[in-house]
Formats: sequence, structure tokens, C-alpha cells
Amino acid sequence: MTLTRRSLLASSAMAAAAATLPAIPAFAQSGDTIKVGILHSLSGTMAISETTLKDVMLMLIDEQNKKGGLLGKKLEAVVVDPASNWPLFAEKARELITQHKVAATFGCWTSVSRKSVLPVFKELNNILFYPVQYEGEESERNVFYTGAAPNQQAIPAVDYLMSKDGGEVKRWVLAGTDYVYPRTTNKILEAYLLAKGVAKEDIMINYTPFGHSDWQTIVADIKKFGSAGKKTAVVSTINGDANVPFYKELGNAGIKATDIPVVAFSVGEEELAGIDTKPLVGHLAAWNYFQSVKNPANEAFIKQWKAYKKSDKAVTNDPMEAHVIGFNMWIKAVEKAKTVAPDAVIDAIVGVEVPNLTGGISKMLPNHHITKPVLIGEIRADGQFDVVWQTKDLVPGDAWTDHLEGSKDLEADWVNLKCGNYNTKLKKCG
Amino acid sequence: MITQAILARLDLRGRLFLGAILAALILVPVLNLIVPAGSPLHVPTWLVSLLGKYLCYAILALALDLVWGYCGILSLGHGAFFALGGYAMGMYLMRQIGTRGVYGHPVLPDFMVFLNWKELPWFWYGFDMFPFALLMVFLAPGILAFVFGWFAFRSRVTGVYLSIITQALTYALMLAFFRNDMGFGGNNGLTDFKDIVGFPVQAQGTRVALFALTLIALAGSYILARAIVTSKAGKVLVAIRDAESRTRFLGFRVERYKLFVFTLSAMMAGLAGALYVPQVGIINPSEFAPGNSIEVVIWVAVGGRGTLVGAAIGAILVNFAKTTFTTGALAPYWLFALGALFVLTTLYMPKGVIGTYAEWREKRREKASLAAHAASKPAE
Amino acid sequence: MRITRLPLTALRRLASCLFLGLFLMFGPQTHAALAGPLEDAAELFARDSFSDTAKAIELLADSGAEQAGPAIEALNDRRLFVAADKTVYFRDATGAFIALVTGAKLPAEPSGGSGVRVNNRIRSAINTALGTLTLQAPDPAKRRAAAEAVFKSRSPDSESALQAAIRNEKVAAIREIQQSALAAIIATSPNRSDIDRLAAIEVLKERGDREALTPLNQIPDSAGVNVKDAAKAAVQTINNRLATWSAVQNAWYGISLGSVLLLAAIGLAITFGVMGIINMAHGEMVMIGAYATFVIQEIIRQNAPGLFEYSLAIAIPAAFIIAGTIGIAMERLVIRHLYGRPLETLLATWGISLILMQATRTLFGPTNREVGAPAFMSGSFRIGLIDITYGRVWIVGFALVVFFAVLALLRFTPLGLQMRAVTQNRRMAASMGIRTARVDALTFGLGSGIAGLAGVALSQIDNVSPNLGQSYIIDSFMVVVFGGVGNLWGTLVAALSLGIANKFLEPFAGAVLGKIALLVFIILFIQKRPRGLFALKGRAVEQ
Amino acid sequence: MNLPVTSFLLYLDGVSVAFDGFRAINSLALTILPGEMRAIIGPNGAGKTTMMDIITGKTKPDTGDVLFNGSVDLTRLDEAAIANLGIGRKFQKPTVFEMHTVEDNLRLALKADRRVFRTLFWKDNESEREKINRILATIRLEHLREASAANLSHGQKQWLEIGMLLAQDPKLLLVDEPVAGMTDAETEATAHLLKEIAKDHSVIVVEHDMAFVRELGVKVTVLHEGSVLAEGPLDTVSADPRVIEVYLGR
Repeated sequence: MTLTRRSLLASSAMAAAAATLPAIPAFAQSGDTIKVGILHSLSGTMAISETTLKDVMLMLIDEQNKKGGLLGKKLEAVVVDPASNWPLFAEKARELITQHKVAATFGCWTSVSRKSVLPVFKELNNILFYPVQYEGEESERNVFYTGAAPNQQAIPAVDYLMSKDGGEVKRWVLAGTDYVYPRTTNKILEAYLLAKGVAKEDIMINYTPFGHSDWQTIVADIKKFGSAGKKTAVVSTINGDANVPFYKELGNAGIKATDIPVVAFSVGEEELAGIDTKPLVGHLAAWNYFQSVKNPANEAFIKQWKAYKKSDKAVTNDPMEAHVIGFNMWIKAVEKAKTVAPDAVIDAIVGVEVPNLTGGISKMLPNHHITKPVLIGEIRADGQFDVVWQTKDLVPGDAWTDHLEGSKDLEADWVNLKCGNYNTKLKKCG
Repeated sequence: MITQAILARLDLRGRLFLGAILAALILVPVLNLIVPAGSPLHVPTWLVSLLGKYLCYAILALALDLVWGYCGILSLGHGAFFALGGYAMGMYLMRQIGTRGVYGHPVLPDFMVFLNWKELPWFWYGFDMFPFALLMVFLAPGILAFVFGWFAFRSRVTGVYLSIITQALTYALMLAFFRNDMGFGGNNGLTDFKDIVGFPVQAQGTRVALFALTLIALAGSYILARAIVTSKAGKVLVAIRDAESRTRFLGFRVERYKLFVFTLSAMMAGLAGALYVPQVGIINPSEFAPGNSIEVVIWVAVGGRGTLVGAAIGAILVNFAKTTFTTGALAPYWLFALGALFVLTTLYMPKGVIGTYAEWREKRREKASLAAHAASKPAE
Repeated sequence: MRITRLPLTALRRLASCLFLGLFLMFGPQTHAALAGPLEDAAELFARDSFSDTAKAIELLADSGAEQAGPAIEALNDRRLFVAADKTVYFRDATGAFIALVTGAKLPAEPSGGSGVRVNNRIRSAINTALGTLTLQAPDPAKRRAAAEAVFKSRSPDSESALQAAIRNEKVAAIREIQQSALAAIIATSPNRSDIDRLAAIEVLKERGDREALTPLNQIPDSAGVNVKDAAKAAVQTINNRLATWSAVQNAWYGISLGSVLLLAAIGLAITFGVMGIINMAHGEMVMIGAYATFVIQEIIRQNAPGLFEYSLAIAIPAAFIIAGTIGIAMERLVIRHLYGRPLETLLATWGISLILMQATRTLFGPTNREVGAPAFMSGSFRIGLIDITYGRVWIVGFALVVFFAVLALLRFTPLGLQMRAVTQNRRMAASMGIRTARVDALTFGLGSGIAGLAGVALSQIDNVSPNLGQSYIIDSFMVVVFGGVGNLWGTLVAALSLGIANKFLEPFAGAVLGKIALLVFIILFIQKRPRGLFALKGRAVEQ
Repeated sequence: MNLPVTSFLLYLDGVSVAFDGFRAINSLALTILPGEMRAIIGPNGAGKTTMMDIITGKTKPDTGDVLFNGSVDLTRLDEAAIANLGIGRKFQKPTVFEMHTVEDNLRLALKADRRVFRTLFWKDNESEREKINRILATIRLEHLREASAANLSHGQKQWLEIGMLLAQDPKLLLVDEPVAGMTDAETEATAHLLKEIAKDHSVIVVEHDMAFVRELGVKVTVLHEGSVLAEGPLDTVSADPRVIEVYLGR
């Protein structure tokens, strides 16, 4: 028996249809706009954090267009929803670059989503602006890290707590969600604390799963650890949804900031909006931006944001500022290069300086990280932060930490070395 | 002769399906590699990879249809087998990176270096060899399915209960793989692959080859599944689905049949996962998420359970819809569409696209024959 | 201008000072030559540095001035200001402005006032100072808080005030705290005799709780060997006591976790256990209950803030009705068509759950919503050596009340009777005149409504976000299946035992491994007893 | 292999089983000789179905001996093993494989190697087809060979199920209410069929229909509250005052 002619014809038709179908949405190109990709989850677990970043990008693009666009063309935002699904991030990134021909993409929140899209941006040689604080240990030619590296958040926070104003903390709980950012940050902090003379038994490390919701045991453990007679603080790298039940439990257990302060790296204004902050007054967060910073640029931004969201309650936060900086840097670099071609922009952007929203001027460094101030804020009863300390100068982001065995010899420099992981000992790249 | 044997087992639908695969196997590489990029007929490489991903899902759906559609085992944990196969392949790909990782460590993958692992954990041994990794692609999900099934089917956990514990299984695995101490890269999973059996994963040629391999794997899985369901064993499976205890009273060892088909299906899912990983470039514990496995069920339901071809078509259709819907203005409404698809399919199309079409054709044929019958009668 | 080197408020003040044409004659280095601690304190407050503020608080506390206490309290509430002309003043409880130095009422608020900044260090200093100042306050609650504050600060400066307070204290319980505070000071401050220290250690050992460990661990190096040994022994004794209590603590945590699981699972025990519907949208009913609570609170906050304490009580029926109504709608529109096809209800309800989640996201936004805790649910009390939070007690109580209410409803009401009749023999029930369709809808509505009730409770301890339900759905199924489908008592026992097992596993296995271990246990358990803990046995007739 | 303990084909003694305190079977004793046909009657809840469940391995008795072929302890075996020993069972409600054709139903039942890989590589063969044809003739469903079992009438399903029992070629057949819901003509035909089968098989028939039992004309066992109340020819049994009392109520 053989294939009949009819079935052969039909199946070829099916295959041809299958091959062309997904291409239909692809050809909506127009030559007179510059497309900007927005790659943030609008559904799924990460929508909680990423949706506002999409809105901020839309607002910025809108504003730029009102100013006359870029290189005489209008900017056009292409929004895709990777739905908190990491492989989908890669697929969507590919779609943005190959089908929509975007000039640059602003996106990702979690480390894994960034890791997922990295190969795509490298392969297709395009540009990603990544706005969230992360664990470092990375520097890629095609990625610009506008969030904080560990040395721009974690280490200054610990320094503050060890100072007299911070309460001269001697004993440390490093509590985090079990994934790479807390793991790396805690590794770095542990090495740093040990180097500062903190005894091994004065450091307690605890990991919890994503979305952990029953904190009774851990809060009791923290209380126990804190009763050893030395001033104790918690450094929290607890992520996302787990924070609300954690802080609620802290509040209920009566752990006050004056007893055991908690300094968090992932809790900002937006997270606090979901919690009754009265019992949490005095707990800390380390960021590079707080909404409460008094500064004309910031006030203008907040006003613009509230108007855009049509809500007086809309809050701003650190990753939003990172996108503002990243977007402005990109604009400047494109204007400098007079083209949106990724290679030209990548070369042009290093050294670009734009004002940040806390009164300083941030600069893109050769390692594709930026300079940022580090601010320590204490939670206020109204859900905002009081800045109680800040670094004197802007801190340059360090891609490779000096506190880990594997990375202390590595250096990133895309201008002179043309390398993201140059080994200073072996004198070679990679 | 083998072709003869295969064709003998296929109905028209199956032949159409295999014909389509064959056509794609020839057309897509030609349109991608030979037809110039400017031509409207050119199939871009991203589309090849995207189609490859759909096809992996199609194999997964086929695997699920084999146990659910034919044996009545609604597994809500097939994503786990898929992910295990993917991890086996991912581990191989990680070992292939060698000194090209950011830290340049010859043996340890990057995530182990920066978390200060001193040596490779034992379960990573052997994954530098492709044949071993390939074996594990089948064995890892196969053994898990065998052990799990051996317990569950022997103690006659069926129906809803089985579904719920398969869900618990994949959930427990997800939690476990999220742990960094497990040595599978935690939440970040395995990524940044460089090459596969000596070919760079990102190269156009490799992508096309992977796509073609996936097509062949789909065809092979289909033929295997078809051979099973048309055999006497396949009739036993359907008997088990429809009247399990009756089958048992006929003297069939129901648990062995279930174990056989469940394990085989898990291995098929593992193969799908292994083909998926190099094409999408990442494997991460969220593949174990219970929601993913439930989604596979809906692909099968949309296409038509118990039809094999339907399952594959359902997977491709739903994922194509997902790709389309998650871009642009419709993006926030994607979940509404997916949710509605779940509800409407179960309510109005319990037999899925293929089943409903077959039913409609059947009805039309009946009508036609009735009409012919009436016409043949002398008018009064 | 480039980078701010000074805190911003300081800069602003600097600018306004210049604007007023005042010269900075009193530079930061020059000490005020003015007489009196109050003047010095005012000068220090105006410097806007945390260490100077801390010194100022000390001066203020030691000054003995009448306005010192209110002023420090005002600082704590950020009602202490420095005016443009460097007058330091505060707003008292009546809203009047009072000058710090003179203690006199000011006719109007001075211009250019900005609040003195506070951080944790300052808060601690405030607590110490207020503790010392209020040790003899008329209000016993204040005295108790003051004694506790002194115990925590262990500041030797408070010693004389503490001794005076002990002499005058009438309430034995408060005196005990004061004595332990005194003991803590003696044990930890330098230059004490070994005999005094030994007596102090004895007092602390007597107190015997976790807080007593802190001073015992801080015996100065200058103390004698016997003192150190005694302290070590005391620490050992207390630790032993704590270890025994930790089992009780774990059990309590287990019960409170179990009650959360129970609340989440009761509704499912009805929809799944009684009706046999695999309701994957169950978690979303819980979420809807939580959002109902949020909405009710918002309405109350905006329209009747006085009712805030009752917001949860109002939310309970509201959440029940809203979730129940949605449940009934779901049953009428979708599930009704799928009876007898349990696996397909699974798919359909999963689809509904996606829709409900996304609908919530569209309606309320993707971010968490704040649901406040009424006063009676905040804080904690102590039994023996463990702290129990009020919130958890309320939740445990609420879970049990809901459980028994459902039990009673099934057993004693006509609706319950009809439900049982319909589930046991639908055709027979129908022929006896029971409107089975109505009963189905009501039963499903009941299950969903109870899930809504769970949402009210969960809003107190978890995120109120569109993803809320997802985190409970698998746990709920585990509880119901483990307990035995169709058996409410089984659900109770399963929820509590899983909660307790989890909490005893967690300390040594960690949160993740503990959870995995429990899941694996349930998977194995189902193999052994496929119908759960309390399965209804019967003539197992198939067909 | 153990030596036969008894010469009975089926031997039940002192069998008891309780569900949640309710004693469904209470020290039941019953013996069937090779080649014997036996009718079992009794009111609802007498334990007839539970007894069948015990014999076929679905329910394990709490106490008592269940021996087959003189020596095989059935309480240690599961359903499939018991079926393969040669005990066939027909359910109260006809259960055939509705998605399969009549022919496939019989083919599945046909005595053959039932292991997974044997069925996987099974090939159509002449002797099997022969047997199926013979059975189809016996149960009078030749014309419906290719029909889906779901489309059969109630009576046809009952017959198909009996046909499947025949295909199994068991030593002992357990038949639960074979004529429930049948027309008179069908009942008569069924009785005829069963008598035919009883010629070379042992059969236990559980039935409510007294006319049908009378038609069979075999020894009758009356079950009540899980144990044997009376045994003997139908006329003797139905004259027994205890039986009358049980059937008519007190």
C-alpha cells in the first residue's frame, strides 16, 4: 500500500500552512518608527512586580515622542508578555528582535529570565537593559545592568548596620529565598563579614522556598539567635510574595526594629503597599532610590507617574528609576551614535552620563554596570522610607565581586579588554 | 517491508499526519537553507526553532494521550517526565561547555563555581558522554515512572486520586529542583549552552537539524504509539479504560499493562524534553510546575483525546495561539483566552477538534446514505 | 550641583538659613555657652546628626524638666521640630506648640520648622530615656512597659530611678520585672562586686526566659571566674527549659499551620469530598474572600473609620456571600454539565481559575493589597516560655468554629440532610421530591463560601494578591485526600497532623525538605490506604 | 502443588467478612462439585454479591477457607490470578467493553497468554477465529460481529457477556442475575443457554427470578444474612417455613 495522491497533497498543504501560520503577525513593519521592545511578565507570578515596569516604559516612550522622538523618528513600543515562563522569555526575545526588529529591549526581572534570554541577545546581537538588583557575576556585551550589583546594595547596608548609627550589629542572620540571588549575595556577605572579624557562630544562614508563607518557626529562630547577648540584625534577601507573610509574622511576634532590625534588598515601596507598616517602623531597606527622596527631578517624576497611572496612590520604586536611567542613557547613546544599530550604540553608551532621580549623575561603566548612590531607608508608618544614610559618592557597579574565590580575579571591560570575564591572573579572556 | 507493516497499522488520518511530517521534513529545511532570505517563501531560523518547540510539545501531548486517551490514566505529572528528560540533556549540554564558562573551570558548571562547590556531585558523572546522557534521557523519567507506577497501580490508586498524587509528585520534584543544594542550578536551572555533539547549538544548521530530529522523533513516537494501540495490548488498554475491574476478572494483570504504558509514555515525554532543551536554550524547575502539566492535558483535550493525531495537533494549535496572543495589545488577555479554551472545550467539544470533526463527517455520511436510501425508493 | 554630601533635609535647612540672612556664627564645633542642659539639648537637636540627637536625649532625660518626658515622646512620634531660627519645639497631644527650652506654649508654630530625624539608634535611646522617666508613671501598663524597656536597654543610668521605682511599686508582677531589670544592669555593667553579680544572676535565672539570656551572655570580662561559671550554669538551665518548651512551641505552630490548612481545605472537603468535583478554582475562591475583605476594609476606611475594628466581622458574611454566589454561578453555568466526568471538571475549573485570577489582576492590579489587622488581632501574649500571637489564636479559633458550624450544618439542617441524600443516591433523592439541581448548586455554593471565609483569615497572614489561591490549592487537596474523601473529621485530623508534622520536621530538615518529605509521605500513604485516613468502608461494589 | 484437600471444585467453609462492623458474610459454608450447576437465591443484602466477590478475589474474607480445585487457596490470589485459574464471572449489570466490537470483546476474553508483551506482539490466527465463530454462533450474535458493543440491546449484552465467559473456557462460572431486565423470550433462551453451558462447566447462578430458577431445575441454596439458610431442590426449599419467613418478612 502506498500513499494516495490525495493524502500526499493534503499533507503537503497542511505542512505548508503550519510553516507559514505563525509568520502572520510578523509583518507589521513600518520604516518610519524606531521600535523598542518591552519584555516584562504581565501574567503569572511575576506580574506583581513587572507590570509597573512595562507602564513606566510606555510612559517614558510617550514622553520621548512628545519631545519629538529620536533621530527624527517616533518611538514605538512593542509589548510582549512572557507570562513568567522562562523559556517563553527566550522565545519572546527572539520574536522582538527578529520579527519586530526592535532597536533595544527593556525587560526581565528575575535572574533566570535574564539567563534565559542572554543567548538570544548574544546570538542576534541586540541590546537588553536589565533594571533589577541582582547577584552580579555577569557582564555581557549585549546587556546593560542598570540595577544594583551586590556592592551597590548589600555591602553598604552591612557597613551601615556595623556603624554606630546603625546600631553596631555584631550578630547576623542572613535569611533568603532559596535561589541564586540570595545564595550569591549571602556568600558574598558571609565572606565580607568574616573578613570584618565577625565570628562564624555569629552568622546564621537560612533559606526558604519561593512563596513561603508560614514563618512562625523561622521568626522564632531569629528571636532565639538574637538572644545571645550581642546586637543582632537580619539581612533579608527574601523575595517577592514571601515578604508579606514574613513581615506580618515579625510584626505579630513583636520583633521591633530597635530589637532586631531587618534590612531587606528586595522590599520597596510597592511591596510595602500590601502591608500594614505600622508595626514595621524602623526596619530597613537598602536601595539606590527611594520615592521619599526630596529632589526636583524625583518630584517631577512622581508627579508624572501619578498622572500617568491616574492614581494618587501610585508609588515609585528602585527598578523604575533604573529603567528611567537606562532609557535616558540609551537615548543619549543613540543620539551620540546617530544610529540605533546595536554595535554602534554599545560602543557609544559607555561613558554616557545621565542624571538619576536622587540628585546625582549616573554613568555607564565599561563593565556595562552603572554608578549609583546607595541609600539606606527606614520604613515609615505610611509605607514610605526615611533615608537615614547614604554613600558620599556614587558607587560604581562591580560585575565580579572581590569576595568570592572564583570571581576575585575576574574583570569586565568592554572598551579596552573587549571582554566580560578577563582573568587578571591568567591574563586572558574567559 | 517495514513501510508496509507500518502503513498497515495506519488509518487515513495517520497517513495524512505522517505525510505532513514528511513534507515538513523536506520543505522546512529547504525553505530555510536554500530559499534566499528575501523570498516570501523563506522560513526564517527563529520560526524553525519555534516550530521545533511546538513539535516537542506535540510529542509530550502524544505521550500523555497514550496513557490518558487509551488507558484512562489522567497524569497531572507528565511535565515532570518531560523536565527530567530535559535535565538529562541539559546536564550533557552543561558538561559540553567545558572551559568556555565564565569562570573557565574545566569540569564544574558556572553555577557550581560561584556557589563554591569543590567537586562535581556523583550524579553529574557520565553526562559528558552523549550516549550516557541519551540513555539517561529515557532512564531517568522511565525509572521514576516505573517506581511510581509500580506502587500506585499495584495498590490500585485510580482516577482522581491518581491524578492528584501525580500532581503531588511533580510538585515535590519542583520544590526539590528549586533547592540550590540539589546541584541542578536551582531556580536558574541550566542554560547558556554552547554545543551539542560538536555542533554549536545556535548555528542555523544545528537548529534545522534539531528541528528535523524532532520531526523524526514525533513520527517515530506516533508510529510506536499507533502500533501499541492497534495491537491486542492496545485493546486491553482501552478495556482497562472503560471497565477496569471487568478486565481484571478476565484475567488481565491490569497493573502490568498500566505500568508498561505509563513507563513508555514517560520515556516518550523524556525524549520530548531532551529535544526541547537545546532548542529553547534553558531548563529550569518551573517546568515541573503543576500548571504546566495541566496545560498538556488541555492540549490533548483540545485536539481530541484517544486519537493520537489530535493530541499532537492540539499541542501545536494551543501553543501557536499562545505565541500569537502574548504579543501586543492582547497580551493581558491571554489567560482569559486560555481559561475560556479550557472551559469551552470540556463543555462543548469533549471529543476535541479531531473527534468533533470525525463525528460531523460520520453524521454527514449517514445523512447521505439515508438520502440515497430514500432516493432509491420509488416515489409514491 | 553634584552629589549630596549632607543629608538632604540639612541642605534644605542650610539654604533657608542663608535665605533668612542668618550667619552661621555657631558653627558645629563651638559648644553653646548657654547655661543648662535644655539649652544644650536644643542646640544638639538642631545639628541634625544622629549621635548629637542621642546625646540630646540623654541630656533631656537627665534634666528633670517637666517637659522632658513629653518632648522625648514627641520626638518618638516625630512631633519635635527645629524652626528656621533654631528654636526647638514640639507639638503636644492637644496640638499646641511648646518650646523645648522654656516649656512655654508658643503662640503660633514657628516658621520653617522641620522634624528632627529618627532612626533605630535614636529610637533605642528614646526607649531607654522614656523607660527611666516613666518607671513611676501612674498607669500600670506604662510602668510595665518602662520596666521592660529598662530591662532591654540595661543602661546603668537608669539604676537609681529603678531602685526608687522598686521601693514604691505595689504591683508584684511589675516589681518582678523591675527587679530583673536591675539584675540585668548589675550583671552587665562594669565595676560590680562578684556577690552583687551572683545575686543578679540568680534573679535572672529565676526569670528564666529567652530575654534573660541576653544579659547572662553579657557578663563583663572583669567579673570573677565563679560569676562567669554561675552565669554559664544559669544559661544552661534556661536553655534546658527552653528546649522542653520548644516542643510545645512546635506543637502550637503546628496547630496554627494546621488550622490554616484546615480553613483552606474545609470548602474543598465539601466540593470535592461530598460532591466529587475536583474544583481547581477552589484557591481562587479563597482569593476572592481575601479581596472581599480588602474591599470591605477600604469602604470602611473611607466612609466609617470608626468601624475599622469590626471590619473583619463585617467581611466574614460578605466574603461568604460573594464567594458563595460566584460558586453557585460556576456550578450553574459550567459544572452542572459535567457531573459524572470528574476529570473534565478538573480541566474546566482550572480554566475558570485562570479566568478568575486574570480578572482579579485586571480589576485590582497585580500588586499586593493591604488588609489591616484590627487591634485585637495584633501583638502577642506569653504562656510559659512561648510567645503566642493573638492573630494566630483567632485564626485557630475561627477555623474550629467554621469546622463545627459546617459539621452541624450537614448534620442538623434540612439542607444538610438533602445534601447527604443527594450525594448518596441522587435518583432516590430526586424521586422523593428533593430538587437535586438546587441542592447541587447550594452545596457547591456552600463549599465556595467557606473557601471565601478562609480568604478572610488568610488576608491576615498572607499576601492579598491574584496568586493567593495558587499557593493553597495543592495543600488543600493533600489534606482532603489524606484525611479521606467525604469525611470532615478526616479533614480536621489530616490538617492538624500535617501542620504539626511540618513544624516538627522544619527545624532540622528545613522548610523545603520538610515539605517535600510530607508530600512523599502522602504519596506513599495513598498507596497504602487509597481512600485516606478515615475512608468510608463499605460493600465495595463497583459499577 | 499441594495435594487436593477436598474433591470439591469449590469449597467455602467458615467464611466471614465484615464492613465497618456489619457482617456481610457470616461463617458461610458452600461446596460445588465439578460439573455441578447451582442456583443461589436470597433477599437483598443476603450476601450473594459479596460471596461472589470473595470467590473472585475482589474481597478478602476476614476468616475462613476458600479452596478451588480441591487445594488452591483463593484468598491468597488476586482477581487476575483467579480468573486465570479458570473462574469466570458475569456481573449483575452487563459489563462488556463498549468501545470494542463484539468480536474484539470475545477476542479479549479468549483463553490465551495474557502477558503484556505477548498481547503486544499478538497476531491474528485461524484457530482463534474458529473459536470466536463458534461462540458467536452459540450466543447468536454472528450478524453483529463488527458492531460496537455499545450499540447492543440489553439482552444482547447479557449474551455477549456469557459468550465472553465461554471464551475464557473456565472451570467454574459465576453468573449474577443473568435475566434481570430480559423479556420472557430472552429469559427462556438464556435458561437454555445456561443449561447448555452447564454440560461441560460448573456454574453458580445468582437469581431473583423464581420462574427462571425453576426453569433451570437445579439444586438451590438460600442465603440469608450472610450464611446458608437452606439448601435442596427448589420445591423443598420454598416450602421451608424459615425461607418463607425471610422472604415475606416477620
